[in-house]
Amino acid sequence: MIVEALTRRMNAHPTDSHTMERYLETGGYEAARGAITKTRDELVETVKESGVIGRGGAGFPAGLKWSFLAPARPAYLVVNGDESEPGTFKDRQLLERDPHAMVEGIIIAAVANEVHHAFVYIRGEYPKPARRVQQAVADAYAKGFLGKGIFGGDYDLDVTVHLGAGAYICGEETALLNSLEGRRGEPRLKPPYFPAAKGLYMAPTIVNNVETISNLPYIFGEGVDWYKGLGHEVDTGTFLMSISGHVNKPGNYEVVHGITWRELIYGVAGGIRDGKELKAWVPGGASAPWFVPEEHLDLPITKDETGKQGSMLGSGAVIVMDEDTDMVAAAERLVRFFAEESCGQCTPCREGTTWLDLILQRVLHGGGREQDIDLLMDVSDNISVGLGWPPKQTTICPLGPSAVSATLSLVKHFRHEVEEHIGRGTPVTISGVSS
Amino acid sequence: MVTITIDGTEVQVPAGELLIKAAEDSGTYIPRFCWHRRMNPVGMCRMCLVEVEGPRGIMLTPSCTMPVNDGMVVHTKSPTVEKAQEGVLEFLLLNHPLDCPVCDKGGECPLQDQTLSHGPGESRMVEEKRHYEKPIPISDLVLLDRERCILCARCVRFSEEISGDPLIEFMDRGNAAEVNTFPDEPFASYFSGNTVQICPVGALTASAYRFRARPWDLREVASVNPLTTTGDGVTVQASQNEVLRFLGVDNDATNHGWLDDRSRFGFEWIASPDRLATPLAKSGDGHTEVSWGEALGAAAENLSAVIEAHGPGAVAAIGGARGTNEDAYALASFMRSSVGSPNLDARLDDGLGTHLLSSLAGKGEIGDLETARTVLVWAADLKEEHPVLYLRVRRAAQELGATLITVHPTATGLADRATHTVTYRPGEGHDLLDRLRAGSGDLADVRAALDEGPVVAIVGRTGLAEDPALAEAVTAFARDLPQASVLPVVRRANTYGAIDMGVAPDLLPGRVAAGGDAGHTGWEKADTSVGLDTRGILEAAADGRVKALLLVGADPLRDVPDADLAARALDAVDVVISIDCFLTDSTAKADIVLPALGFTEKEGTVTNLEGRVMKVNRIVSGPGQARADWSIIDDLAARMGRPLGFESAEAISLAIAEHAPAYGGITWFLLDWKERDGVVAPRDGVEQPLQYIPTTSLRAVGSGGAKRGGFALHLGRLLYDDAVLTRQGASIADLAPGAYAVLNPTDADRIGANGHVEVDGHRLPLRRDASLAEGTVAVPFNQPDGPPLGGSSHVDVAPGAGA
Amino acid sequence: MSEQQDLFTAVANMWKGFRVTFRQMRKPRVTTQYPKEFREKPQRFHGRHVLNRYDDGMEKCIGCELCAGVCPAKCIYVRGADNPIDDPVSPGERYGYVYEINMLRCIFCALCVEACPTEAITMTHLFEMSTTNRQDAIYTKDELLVQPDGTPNHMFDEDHLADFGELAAADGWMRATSPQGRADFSGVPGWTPSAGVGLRPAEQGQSGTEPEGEDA
Amino acid sequence: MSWSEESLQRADDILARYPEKRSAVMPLLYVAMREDGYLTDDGMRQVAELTGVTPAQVQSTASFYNMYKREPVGKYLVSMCTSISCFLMGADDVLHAIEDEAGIPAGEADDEIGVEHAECIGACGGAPACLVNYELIEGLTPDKAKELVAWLRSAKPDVINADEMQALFGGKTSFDWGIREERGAVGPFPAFGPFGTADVNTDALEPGRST
Repeated sequence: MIVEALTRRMNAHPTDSHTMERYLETGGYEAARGAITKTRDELVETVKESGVIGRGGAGFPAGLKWSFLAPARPAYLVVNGDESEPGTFKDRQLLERDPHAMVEGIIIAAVANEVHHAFVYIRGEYPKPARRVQQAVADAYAKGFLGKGIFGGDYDLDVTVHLGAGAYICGEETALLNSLEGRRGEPRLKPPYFPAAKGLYMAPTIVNNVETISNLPYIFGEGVDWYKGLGHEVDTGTFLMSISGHVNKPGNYEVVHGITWRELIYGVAGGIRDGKELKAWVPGGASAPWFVPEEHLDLPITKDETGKQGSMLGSGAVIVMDEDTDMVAAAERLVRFFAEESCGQCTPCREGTTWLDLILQRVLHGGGREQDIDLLMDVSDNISVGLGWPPKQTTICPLGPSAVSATLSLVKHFRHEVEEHIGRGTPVTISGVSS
Repeated sequence: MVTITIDGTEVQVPAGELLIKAAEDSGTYIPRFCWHRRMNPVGMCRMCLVEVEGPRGIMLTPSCTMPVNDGMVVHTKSPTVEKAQEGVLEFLLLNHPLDCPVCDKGGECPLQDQTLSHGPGESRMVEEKRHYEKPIPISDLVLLDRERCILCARCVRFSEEISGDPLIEFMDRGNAAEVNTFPDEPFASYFSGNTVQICPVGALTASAYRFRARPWDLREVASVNPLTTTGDGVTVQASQNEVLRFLGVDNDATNHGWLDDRSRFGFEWIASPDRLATPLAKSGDGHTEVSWGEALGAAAENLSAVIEAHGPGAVAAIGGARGTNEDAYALASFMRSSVGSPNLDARLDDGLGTHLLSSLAGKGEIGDLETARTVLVWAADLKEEHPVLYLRVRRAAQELGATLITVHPTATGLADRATHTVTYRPGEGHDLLDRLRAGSGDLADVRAALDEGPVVAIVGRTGLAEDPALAEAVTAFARDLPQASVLPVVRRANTYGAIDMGVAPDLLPGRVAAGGDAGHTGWEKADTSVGLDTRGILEAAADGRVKALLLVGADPLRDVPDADLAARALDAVDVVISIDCFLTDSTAKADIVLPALGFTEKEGTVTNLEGRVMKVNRIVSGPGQARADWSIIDDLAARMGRPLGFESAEAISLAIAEHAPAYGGITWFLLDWKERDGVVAPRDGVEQPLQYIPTTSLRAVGSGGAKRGGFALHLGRLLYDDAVLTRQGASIADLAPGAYAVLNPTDADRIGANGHVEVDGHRLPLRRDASLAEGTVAVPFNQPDGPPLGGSSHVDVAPGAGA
Repeated sequence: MSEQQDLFTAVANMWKGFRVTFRQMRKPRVTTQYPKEFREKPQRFHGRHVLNRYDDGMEKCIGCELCAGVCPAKCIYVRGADNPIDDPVSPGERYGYVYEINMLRCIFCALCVEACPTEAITMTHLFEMSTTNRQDAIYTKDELLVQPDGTPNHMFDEDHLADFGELAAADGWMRATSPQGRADFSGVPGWTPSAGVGLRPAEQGQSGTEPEGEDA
Repeated sequence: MSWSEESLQRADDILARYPEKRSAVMPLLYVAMREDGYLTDDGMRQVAELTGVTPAQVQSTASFYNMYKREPVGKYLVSMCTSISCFLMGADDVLHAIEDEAGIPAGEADDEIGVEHAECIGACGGAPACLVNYELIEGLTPDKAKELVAWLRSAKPDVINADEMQALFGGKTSFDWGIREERGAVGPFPAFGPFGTADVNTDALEPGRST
């Protein structure tokens, strides 16, 4: 079920898909050239019609997002390349291997939203992808695709590539804007700071994921019908899914939604390594509640179905764990990530995630107590009120409430493992889990 | 107004108001740590979660970020809310040290209180708490204990949003986040004390109050800040008959709860060991302690002798602005009735005309800044002289979006928020005003902005070397701007009250022009002619025309810009009688020194720069035998055989209400019980006899000083200087930076100055400021070891010897 | 009602009224030759206060004024001060700089003992506190503070009266009262002044068992 | 306190890219790190001066992000990912191997090498992975990791090149690379256009800029 739309150029030209020459040769920048002749309404309508949903994790329709942009100008376009969710590495491939698709997408999105200055925010740990993008931007300037009067017309567009510095929370769009303004990457209050109304420099701002933007040249180049024909009836287009963990063939795969998890894990990803049994997997990035084979393996991968099962596809990162995995250790590692990446604004997230991590560490190191399971659940409840999915957001951003997913999944599906750890009562080593 | 339902009760609240504020104002207190009604919400602490019924069901929402909508149904005490509050408190307490017994906040701590009312019974955390180094001093006045910090961002927001000194910031991230300053960059804000007051835990504490008392042994009384003219509401707290703390009170009309650090920590002079406690009489080079009877008898005898020998006009009084209005009224009565001399002045040759200050027609109020579209500040640097007014102007520009124009010889503390920063060379103000009026050249934008009303103009002398007539001209110009509201400002506290009470050569109590034919009621036997102002008195004294000088809380040797003149005057007069709290340079020359009570030691009223009359109250008893000014003056008058017959301060206040027309109806009862924020005189329906309308034709009437050199002098004041009340406050005494000279870098290079310059022969450290006009030198007034430059408008500047 | 009945009632009533008296007559006399002899006082007797020290000689009082705040007779005056860093008087930042109790006002209710977060103030069996002037009835910190060996100061007018041997058994009850007021929490320090400082084991628990650390 | 001409020139270039000066704080902090090897107080003061904010605000921003190192981290910073995917594939063993070989516990540094554990670095498909001066190596094993550290200590490369390291010490990758790159990092900060590698000529970039 692997398809080639976004990835066809890089697959066909493994050594030079990132160059301007190759991009132009394979039909590059034609979509953008066509787009600048159209009106804002036409462009936004096309995107709406294509049904492309944001690939950043929240899954909000991109066209709808554009149509919310406040009329005030200047407005800004920010491409979110701060891909930091554990398990996710799809944007790295796009940035590294096909930067021109994103640049072309930026031109289309900018024209559609009457934006004259776009920013690409790339996470700090991605200097190589950032270099590729910077080169692509420079080449585009040289060709007159960016800068004053793009494509020989009278539309001006500047692109600034901005490198982050190591903060997962900057993937949250308002935190990203703060970061871009040179401040701490702390999410802003919504209301009143919806980016579409008060974003970068308090001006209307569109924030789109790299993959979303990279889809645009294909939508405008090949047509909406082609694009919609590719995908599942609701989740149109193709999706890059990053599969990692205990599978034989980890990597990024371009798939259409609607295939089952079994097909993905045992087909596309080549099954569990060393012929082991599948124990659980994370269906959509570190903040998604876990799936277990007996309940979920034959479910189709769609946004709706995953949501119904109390999880999410998110950024499309699948982390697979085999039978030998110590689930308490795995959960602790996920919780630790959120504890370290919490921005520190909201009390429940700042204090709660760290406490959860401390409790899990204590349990792992043999200091567990009987009441710790209840304590874990109650602390989780205090961070994510009601423990529902999607979590009720009582904090400024969703990081805190989604940080408890791993703990909840652990207690829900693998309570006996926690009890075992507690019962053991002596320190155990947490390394070498993969053996 | 919209209707919302809070816990089953329907209430009417203003549309668009934040839920937490609307609930509080209608009687439901929602617990909170980060939200503060004078700052923008951040929604960080999550303590104020409430349940709101909405289209998507009941949502748990922070009430500090939720504006009210019509028909909103809110639950603040449901089980879900209580569970959430308990959870948040448990999280906050995870790493909060339980050192409440030693913490200065213990007993008045919102975290303690809310833990008791909303928190969990006990901790479930068995892991070790986070530890940081215990209190680290982050400035001369403030200590930071990061273990106690709950990251509510109040201090961070205050410094960024309110005071504009973002020197304290969040550092690090997540669980390691803390507030801190940059290494070696102290939290040197003029407003740092406010962060101590609004800190909801004991993370920020004041060194002046550290371990001095616990909240439960403090008594407190409402009063008014005695060190500024803005009339800032304060709570004075004392224990064991010693004032220990000033807290800002949220007075909507004036200070919004804020105080500057000089006012907040400056109370220490009250308990200074140097306070005068017994009357003193001159004996040889020093003084000896005498009884009140001896002192007053000698004073009365001396004054009577001078009156007999040289006539009443040979007696003059300087000062009176440091006391209450009642003290000032007693002084004015004494001088004009008992002595019969019109020579009295509360100003120390540092201010503006008394008519302009007290009786300007159409004078504005501080509250006008809330609705102003344009704010013109042509006065001294507000940050240095009127810190709270500075905060209000800053708010107008930053939060309310007013266009701010500052006119000053240099860029001021408001420069970062000013839309237009106009600078000029001292002495060329009149030309600038002409160009501004015409809107010529680069001032066209400024002029256009001034045509956008409502305009609030804050007018004063930019420096002590400047022509006082300029402010009159600026006022005349500003009055004609659309919907203009003009505030003439001077620095010394209660100057407005003293002038209103007639401690002025050309005004009688209650804003009545002196010298007119209309007799002042109750003052039929008094001399109501126009007398000499402070400069005139000092000149007359130096010439031998004035023989007896009464100094009432005045130190002319330091406070009058022309220190030479003051020295000559004090040396020349026969009799100097001083009523003061301290033995100052001038008081040391007095024949008789009478110890006076200070603020917090007596009751009375004061008047702020708007003309707002406010009540000050007593909480401590004062040192030794010190007495209130009015009582001393009353006794003195009686011993001279010309009794005034004042029986108490309250009796004087009733006399004021009767005989001072503009103060009609303003009684202590009114201020104590009905108008706690004070009331602007005159009250509605009361007529103010003098309505002063300044004219622009006044030009070069007076002069800031003699032209003695090639550099125009800008003599501005700083917040911390060498004034006696600052000098006597242990915490703030060392904060005065000392004298220095500022030159434009071009000038500095031209004369080859480096490191130091000599200004009229006085060697001063050199600072460079490109915003200062060429050909100008700026020197702060009255700094420790500062040079006496006050008599000049122009000085000589030469490169200083050595680097 | 007959006269006989009246008489009977009168005698019966008289018997009732003298019942206590008659009963006492049968009991042995207990006059103690105080001050030559001392009577054993109840364990929870409220005598005069002492200010305690830690084993290392540091004062337990941190000058928090909670005792002064809770005192219904307002007889305690405390002032705290910054602990000298090089020669600390007590653990943590603050110590009791002034500590005075006016024994003329004290009602010996022991609320100060209940309020004390560090078990610094406790009560002894000492009750002989006669003085010859009012000033001497104000006990200062020097007088209240125990000696380095943990025994109370010998006040000049107590010396020939007090039974110091009795003290060892006396104030243990109060000293054992854990900060939280619950036996379960004995051994759990109620507060930590700063990292590492003052985190020493509390006194033996009310239940008489050794502190068990974090198990609560 | 003053920066080199080159750094000031880079600062000017960076400031020109943003509509508001404060936005340049983050890239300028990298310039400051390049100038001193790590982020010094003086470096932050210089950034504050260039962007017109207070040093406290600069430090506030700098301390929020993991990659601004306010303590020296040596010439080569080895950031071993120990997040979930790498953890599942044995990253903790690799980290211990690195610590053993370097003789430094994670979070510390000597003059040459700094070791830290990192949260997800986006190389989950090639787990376990690590960054040396933010240049990626995927498919590490404990033994290969030891060789890597030994190589850093002995070869002392001036420029850290990802392709070179991947060929020497790496294994499985997240996706096929194919595209070779000569450039690399010269210090413990990301090698990116305006503030990173020595061989990127920023003048050649963006010739038609209108801002």
